[in-house]
Amino acid sequence: MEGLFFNVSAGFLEGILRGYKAGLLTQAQYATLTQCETLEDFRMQLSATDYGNFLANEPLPISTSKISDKATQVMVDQFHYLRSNAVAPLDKFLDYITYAYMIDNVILLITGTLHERDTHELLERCHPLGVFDTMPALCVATNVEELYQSVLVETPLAPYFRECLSASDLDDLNIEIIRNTLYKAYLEDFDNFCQSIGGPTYDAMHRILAFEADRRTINITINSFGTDLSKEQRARLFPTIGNLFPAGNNLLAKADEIEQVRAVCDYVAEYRHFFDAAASSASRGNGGAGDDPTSAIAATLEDRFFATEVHLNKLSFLQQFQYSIFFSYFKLKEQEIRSLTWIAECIAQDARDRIQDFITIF
Amino acid sequence: MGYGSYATLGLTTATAVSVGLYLLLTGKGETFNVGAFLEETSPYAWASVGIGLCLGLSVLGAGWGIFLTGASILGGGVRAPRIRTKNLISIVFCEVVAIYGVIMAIVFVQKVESVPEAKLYTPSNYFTGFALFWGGLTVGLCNLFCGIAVGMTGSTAAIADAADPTLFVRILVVEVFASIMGLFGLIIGLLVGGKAANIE
Amino acid sequence: MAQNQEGRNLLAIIGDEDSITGVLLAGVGQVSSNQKKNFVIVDAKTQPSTIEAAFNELTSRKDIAILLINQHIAEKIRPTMDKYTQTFPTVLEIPSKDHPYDPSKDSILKRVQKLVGD
Amino acid sequence: MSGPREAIFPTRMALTNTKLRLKGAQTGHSLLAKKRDALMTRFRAILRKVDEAKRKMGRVMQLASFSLAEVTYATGDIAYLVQEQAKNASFRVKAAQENVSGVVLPTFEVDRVAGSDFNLTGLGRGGQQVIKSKEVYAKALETLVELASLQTAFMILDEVIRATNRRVNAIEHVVIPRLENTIKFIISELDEMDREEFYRLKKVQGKKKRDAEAAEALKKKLAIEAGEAAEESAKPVSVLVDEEVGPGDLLATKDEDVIF
Repeated sequence: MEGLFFNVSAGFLEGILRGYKAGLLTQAQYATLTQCETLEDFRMQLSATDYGNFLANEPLPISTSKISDKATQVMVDQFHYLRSNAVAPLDKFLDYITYAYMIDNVILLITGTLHERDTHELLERCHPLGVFDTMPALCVATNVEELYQSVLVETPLAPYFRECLSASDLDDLNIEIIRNTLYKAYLEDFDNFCQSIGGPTYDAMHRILAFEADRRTINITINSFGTDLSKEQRARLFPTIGNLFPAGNNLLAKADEIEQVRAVCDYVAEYRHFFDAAASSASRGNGGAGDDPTSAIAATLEDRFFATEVHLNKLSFLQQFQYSIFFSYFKLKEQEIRSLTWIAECIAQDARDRIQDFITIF
Repeated sequence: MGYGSYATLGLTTATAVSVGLYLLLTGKGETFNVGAFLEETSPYAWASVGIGLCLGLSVLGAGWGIFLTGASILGGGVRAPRIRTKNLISIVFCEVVAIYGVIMAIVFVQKVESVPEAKLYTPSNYFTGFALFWGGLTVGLCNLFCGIAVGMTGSTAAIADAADPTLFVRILVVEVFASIMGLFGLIIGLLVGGKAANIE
Repeated sequence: MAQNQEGRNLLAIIGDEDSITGVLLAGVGQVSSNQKKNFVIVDAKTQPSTIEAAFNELTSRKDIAILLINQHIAEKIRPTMDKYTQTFPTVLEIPSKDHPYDPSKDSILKRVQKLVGD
Repeated sequence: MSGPREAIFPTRMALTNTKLRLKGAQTGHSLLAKKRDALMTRFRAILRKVDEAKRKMGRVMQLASFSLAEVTYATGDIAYLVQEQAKNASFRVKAAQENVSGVVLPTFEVDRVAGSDFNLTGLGRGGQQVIKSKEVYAKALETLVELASLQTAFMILDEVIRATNRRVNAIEHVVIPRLENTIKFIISELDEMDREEFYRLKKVQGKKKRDAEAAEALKKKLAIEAGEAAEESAKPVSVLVDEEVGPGDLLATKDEDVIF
């Protein structure tokens, strides 16, 4: 049924988006890129792809961060084009995509304000996708109370702040805890929104968001081993939409070591192989971290997560007439930029042996 | 949207039930007489409504299909301009559906002549009226769904073609099957129309 | 010399963003109560005079034992670097991410080469 | 009599002193030379190490910045957060001292306290990479600190060796030749004086002889003139014998010069 009306408002954009998607780098292109000797070569090879001459006006020598900035700019331009052509409910959906970046930006601004830094220079560092009109207004805040109020008034993130944090929290809590609290609220809200759209959009989005939620849950658990993050605090950071929720979340909140995490993940069929594969590659010594098995497993786990995320995002392209492809495309694009930066980094630092450690999309 | 449709449905049912109960309880149940309605309605009305539905629904189907396909062709064509000519065939498939409707409407219109009222209510004319009505509805609905089906597959074909040119022919096969459904309606419509004599 | 090094227990760094992030991650960063930092970020737009000022300020601080400086930044203030002969703080040129290490440019290594050579 | 010498009065006393000083200078020279050699050995070792360490640093730092690239891959840009969260240094250095041939060389030792500045960085994603990168950077910094102590040692040793070298060279090329010159000067002056003395004595002797002959002649004349002259002629002969022993002694000591 969604096919009947979807194209009325979003058919054109879907077509464009699928066109963009066709421009994602392929295996063969990645293979060519990894053969490059210098960044100069790299740029030349890249200009043969969908990126075109986006680096043409850059002065030499090109730095890897420049490449990543420019590639991000390409992505942001695409996003803005789609966003300005979108009508309800796609516009809202696209806005939700930006909220994730917005959280990072607001966190950045909060950090800057807490340290009484000139917040105007912070604006330049914000992720361009997370820029919102009233962001400069946050910069006038000079103390925490004021900042909290202006965050509430000026940002689309207000509900997340209002529900999860008070002004005094901004001062007391570690900034990472705030970030993760917000992100949890964001994920749940996004999931809710997708549910209101319903249909295949929700099916596809819920799969991705649930995975994202579980990934965060597992990551937070592993990363909080050996830190002063209490277990109650940890439990509060877990998003409640994942496949692990609620039993797995409860167990993870109490976990003390990686074995317990693995045991929890065994309940979910999709996650079971993460640890097996991670452990086996760690024992082969590919983990990179070497002597410490926990960090080696966790490091490969991270790679598995990335690979799975890409896989899930690819799946959403299999279905037409739904919105999740918009989300998936930008996630894939982000991953592609990460891979490009990685390759560029490897070329710049002459680390040939690690150059294959990125995730190809197609 | 959900609440609105529920409200409409409820209101309609309530009105129908209350009107029905009112007629029944006031002893005027006879007013609701399907047989009389069928008998008293002019065969012209049946025929014209049939022709109108035939063309209208067909064009609705075709239009729907064209905008479904068109939106995707436009969007996909931005990044892959090569698809625009090839995928015009999907538009043509949709358009064919409207043409079926037009053909049938023309065929049906041939059956209708103006006759004096005395000669109107003959069994043959009743048959022609009903045949045109139901034949038109058959063709119209057939073409409507056919148009939507072709439109959706056409939209998919456009996008698939943009992503991978080798997919176009394969999806076109599916699209052809979809468009054949309109032909079924056309055939049945012709058969039904063929049985009916002209109104005279 | 021995008394000179008492109380010097910090590292300081002048470098590009990546190098600084790295060493700060390792726990080098120290921000005093009056917002004085022991690290200075230099980007492509920073003027050599600013770098020199930072260099002079950091070398004159009494609590810094080692001053790390990215080689490509040291290159910009090479005259000042070559003039610098104090033993404390020790100035160490380190490579940065985008500029691999070039031993032939290092002030110290130049002297080493000269001494080894003859 | 070429080359500089000390402004000293050429006496035997001064000669003895100068000879002692020359001996001292020679001992000093050999000691300093030994010290220099010891320092040089050390210095060469450090040189090699510095050279090695500098090259090693290149690799280590590359590894470290690569691990940062991994962090960026997994977590995104954390630069600003890290900069802002830096408060107290948990990675410090401690200075220790090492004694090489009397030269105090400072060496830095890593002094890490457990800090939790960035414990929660990358909590949601990439935390493991952050931790790993932290470790890699800490290791790299350890190399850097080691290198820094080597470099400091290198600078100080360089300085000290230069000073020692200057001293050795000064002793060898200035002090010793000057002392030697002084000694030579004194000796030659003394010789000169001796020769003068000898000549004078000869002269005096000659004069005395002439006087004696004149006296003899006079005596003979007187003896001839007076009869008791033979009795008195024995005395001048014994005086003559005494005087012939005198000049031999004169060369050895000055003080026994009874005649003057």
